Amino acid sequence: MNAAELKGLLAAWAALMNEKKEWLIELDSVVGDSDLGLTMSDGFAAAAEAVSASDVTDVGKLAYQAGKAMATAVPSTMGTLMASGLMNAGKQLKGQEEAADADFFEAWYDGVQNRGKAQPGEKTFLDGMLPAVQALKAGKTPEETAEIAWSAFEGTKGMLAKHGRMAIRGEASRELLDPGAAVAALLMKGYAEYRGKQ
Amino acid sequence: MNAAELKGLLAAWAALMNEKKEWLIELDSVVGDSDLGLTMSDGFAAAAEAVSASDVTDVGKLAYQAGKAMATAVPSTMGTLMASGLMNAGKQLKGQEEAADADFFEAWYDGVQNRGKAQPGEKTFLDGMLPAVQALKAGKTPEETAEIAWSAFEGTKGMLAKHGRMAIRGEASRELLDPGAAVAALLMKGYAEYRGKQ
Amino acid sequence: MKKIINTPERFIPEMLEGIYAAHPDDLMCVNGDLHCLVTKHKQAGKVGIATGGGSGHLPLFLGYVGKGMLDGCSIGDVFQSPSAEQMLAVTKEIDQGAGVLYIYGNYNGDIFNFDMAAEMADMEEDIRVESVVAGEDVASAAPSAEGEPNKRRGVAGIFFVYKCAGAAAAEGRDLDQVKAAAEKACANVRTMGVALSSCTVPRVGHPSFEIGEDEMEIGMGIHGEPGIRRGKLKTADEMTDEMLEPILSDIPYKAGDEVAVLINGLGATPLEEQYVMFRRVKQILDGKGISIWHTYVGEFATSMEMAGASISLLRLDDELKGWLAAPVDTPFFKQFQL
Amino acid sequence: MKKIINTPERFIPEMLEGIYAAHPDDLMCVNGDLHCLVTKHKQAGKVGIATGGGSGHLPLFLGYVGKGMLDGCSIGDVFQSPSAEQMLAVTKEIDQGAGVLYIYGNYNGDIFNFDMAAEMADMEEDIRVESVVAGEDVASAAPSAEGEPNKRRGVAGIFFVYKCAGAAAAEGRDLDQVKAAAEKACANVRTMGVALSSCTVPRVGHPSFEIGEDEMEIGMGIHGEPGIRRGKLKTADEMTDEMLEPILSDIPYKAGDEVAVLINGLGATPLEEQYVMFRRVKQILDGKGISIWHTYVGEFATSMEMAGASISLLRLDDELKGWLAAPVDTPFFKQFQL
Ligand SMILES: Nc1ncnc2c1ncn2[C@@H]1O[C@H](COP(=O)(O)OP(=O)(O)O)[C@@H](O)[C@H]1O
Ligand SMILES: Nc1ncnc2c1ncn2[C@@H]1O[C@H](COP(=O)(O)OP(=O)(O)O)[C@@H](O)[C@H]1O
Ligand SMILES: [Mg+2]
Ligand SMILES: [Mg+2]
Ligand SMILES: [Mg+2]
Ligand SMILES: [Mg+2]
Repeated sequence: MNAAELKGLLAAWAALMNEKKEWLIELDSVVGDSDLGLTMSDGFAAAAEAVSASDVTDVGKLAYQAGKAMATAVPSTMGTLMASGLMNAGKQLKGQEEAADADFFEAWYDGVQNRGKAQPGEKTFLDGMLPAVQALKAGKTPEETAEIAWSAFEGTKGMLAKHGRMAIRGEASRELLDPGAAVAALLMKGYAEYRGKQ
Repeated sequence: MNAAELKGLLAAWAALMNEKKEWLIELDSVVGDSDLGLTMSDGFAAAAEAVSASDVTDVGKLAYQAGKAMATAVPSTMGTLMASGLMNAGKQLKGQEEAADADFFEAWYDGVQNRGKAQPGEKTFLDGMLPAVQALKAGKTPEETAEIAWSAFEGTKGMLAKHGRMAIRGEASRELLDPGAAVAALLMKGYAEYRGKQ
Repeated sequence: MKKIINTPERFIPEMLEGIYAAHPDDLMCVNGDLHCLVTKHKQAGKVGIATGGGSGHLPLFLGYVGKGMLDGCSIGDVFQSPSAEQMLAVTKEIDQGAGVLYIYGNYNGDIFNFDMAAEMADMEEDIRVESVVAGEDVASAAPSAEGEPNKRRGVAGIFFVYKCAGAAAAEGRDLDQVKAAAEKACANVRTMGVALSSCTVPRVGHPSFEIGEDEMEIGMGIHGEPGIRRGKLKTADEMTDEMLEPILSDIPYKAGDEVAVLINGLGATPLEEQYVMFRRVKQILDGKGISIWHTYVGEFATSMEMAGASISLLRLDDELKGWLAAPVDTPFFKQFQL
Repeated sequence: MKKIINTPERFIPEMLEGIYAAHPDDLMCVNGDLHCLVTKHKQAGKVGIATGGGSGHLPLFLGYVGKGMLDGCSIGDVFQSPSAEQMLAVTKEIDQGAGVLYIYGNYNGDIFNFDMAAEMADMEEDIRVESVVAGEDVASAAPSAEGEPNKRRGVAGIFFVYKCAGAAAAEGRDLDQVKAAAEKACANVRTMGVALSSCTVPRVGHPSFEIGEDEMEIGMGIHGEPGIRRGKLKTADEMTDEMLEPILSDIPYKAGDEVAVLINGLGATPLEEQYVMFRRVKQILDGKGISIWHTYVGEFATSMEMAGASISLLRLDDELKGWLAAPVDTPFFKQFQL
């Protein structure tokens, strides 16, 4: 992944989050405050916009800038977590003009995990993202990875929520899909589509 | 009127106000806060109770005591006005063991007028009471006086209210009967019945 | 009726028990009657100031009893006057030989009882009492002609009257001067309110009036007395414009004048909304060259859980500014020297 | 939705414009961003204290910025965290070289953003930042095991945390000591609330939750988070009993202990009712031999126009009493030396 590709990816994610806005709102409305569709479409739009005209070639610097823009635009739970992911990717990849996709997403995952202190299995974004990162590390294609992320998102049904508003539901949370994991699935879907079009 | 008769009268009024409680509430509820039935029955009960066991023979002192008891028991508009009437009768008749009925009710009227600063024709208690006081002064019987007071009460329909809650209605107040004037009519009715029974 | 109460009958006595229990160093009652509340901080030789009125308006009336403001308050049942005897008990307790000033709102029951109490204080106790009746709600009546009695209701603006008289008394002024301070505040304060919802008197058990889900009433009184106009709920700016205009045209204002502003929440309206309203007041006054010397925002005179707010303006001169600036310390209202 | 607003989108910016306009001598914003609010009264060399959180809780959070309490506050949209960048701007503005303490409530969004801001302050600005997260709502989770993160929501009790840390900072203590003061307050404060009606987030336009005309919810959070039990509306005494019991059993209390009590109105509940509730708190504490050293009653942390109240108890020792007693002067909260 180079700087141009990262810009393209961010633009693709912004478009996808905008397209799936109502779906995310719907998912978040079941237990949350229904803002996830808005924060994700606004957040990725801000991130894409912030770097679109940049001529920085350092992938790390670019990711960091995109993350900061997202943090400023959407200080919600997921907004801040996604920003933390991008900013950590920025820190880890700083100085590189070309980075492995797997490293980029792993750093993203670590940034989110570090910020949110959740563990896999606690029904969060991490549960959609971790299997995807592992798949990429293991050499799966973007296409395959996206399918894995989607199944992982669907697999959050059954998990007991330990974080955020859903945790208040206790055992009743098990029957629900996690909206944050849906964002992980969308990230991978957007990534696969972007790579597929190249 | 001597002390014993004043005690008897107060007891008669207390009984009558209690009997007419719902009717007064009904009248007051049209524009007021519906408390008139309660304040008048509680107020006259307190006044009668305060002097019932007294062996004071000074009509004035007795009226004053009754008035103070009413003031303490029911500090509403009409409660305080009726108390002021009784207390002024007390001041005017102080030192007498026997007073003319007309003087007693005139002093009552003056006490109310002085406290409330209303003028006749402004749709208040005064409009029920003034014709009665004038009738007694002119030598009419208690029976005749009570009928005059009742007609005067009915005559408040048509008047424009200038005091209390009803005044807020402006011109719309004309079509209503004044609850305070109803109390004046009841006072005279109770008085006539008491004298009739003697 | 959704209230945190035990029974409607016990509402006011229990509220009062709570108040004395919460502020034992500052407040006490007279002769065991909870309805007669006085400050524990006596200032020898000071003119005493008493107020009183119905319950349901906290922090009005009793909340202004304390250092720098009032000395005592008699407390009635919800929206009902206390009795003259209770007022007299407070009067006797707070008199320091310099006489007592009554300051209260322009309502029939209160007037009759305070007048009776003043007579009793004079006749039975030889205490000199003067009275100032606050009535500044421009929506409630036209301005009274010279010599005519003021027909206007007293609402939140009475806060300024307490504040100025309280400061004058704390300075050691005599009864006539303290009365003059209160009258000066009355002459310069005007108020207008808006109600968005009703309150419920606990003993009555249903709302005092009906108002539609999309309606407001401009000029409504703090017991639900009808206002000037009922209409569709407007924006904050439109409401404020409609409230401020009659206030500004009731006494002559000119560019360069200074005012104190009081935005008062009626009970259920959040502080956030009160500040939105103040923002517009500031814009309008800026436009007219009237400068705001000090601003109070919050609940100063409520109607239990009524939604709505009122705006009061006090036109200032140096003397009024001096009184406003003085410190106050009551359990319900505190101000450091401005 | 009956609110005094212009449009839902302009609600918070206009509220903030109103606040700066009302208190121009005390408050200012940073870099023209209304959401970054700081005191104008800097105290050289003092540890800076910042808070922040969503709007809709006035006087929480920004209302505690002023002399003797906090130095700055970043302000989010209704019930939404402000951004880390805004927190950083406040941090930079209030740092006097002695470092900055963040005190805020235990909510996901706030935690993530404050943590990010603390990292930025350290990395980008070389400002030492420490954080204390208040979470004292006993209804929201079981007490956390040793070493486990606290899962409880922060509600009105954060007032005591601000008060103690603010006093310690004003005394000139260093960052570690001010943090220790805040932590000590956190360790000793517990809260429980009851909601009688919902509030409405302006942009959402309908009530946040449904609750029957004769229902209450014990333990509900200040954004409408579910509580412990929904049931028929009970008497004030029964409600209070049900709220106080879990507070008193959460940390060990014994006869002779001293506490400060905070009765907090959620928005639409009149002061009168809050005092009825306090009366019962006093009875219960008297019965257990726990003495009340100081009482606060009023609105300290609201949910806009939600009806309901919360009770917070702070268990005291001499050090905490000293901090509580110190004077405070902010536009929203004032206290003379106790
Ligand atoms: N500690 C955490 N770590 C990772 N993801 C989390 C964490 N807490 C919550 N989330 C994710 O955030 C999602 C909700 O995000 P969002 O709607 O922005 O929350 P809110 O509106 O409550 O601020 C959840 O579905 C969950 O996947
Ligand atoms: N100034 C006054 N002088 C004489 N009577 C008055 C005066 N003001 C009001 N009233 C009488 O009081 C009556 C209402 O009494 P009440 O129900 O006790 O009033 P409230 O409940 O408003 O205190 C009116 O019907 C009127 O007759
Ligand atoms: Mg959400
Ligand atoms: Mg959110
Ligand atoms: Mg009545
Ligand atoms: Mg009445």
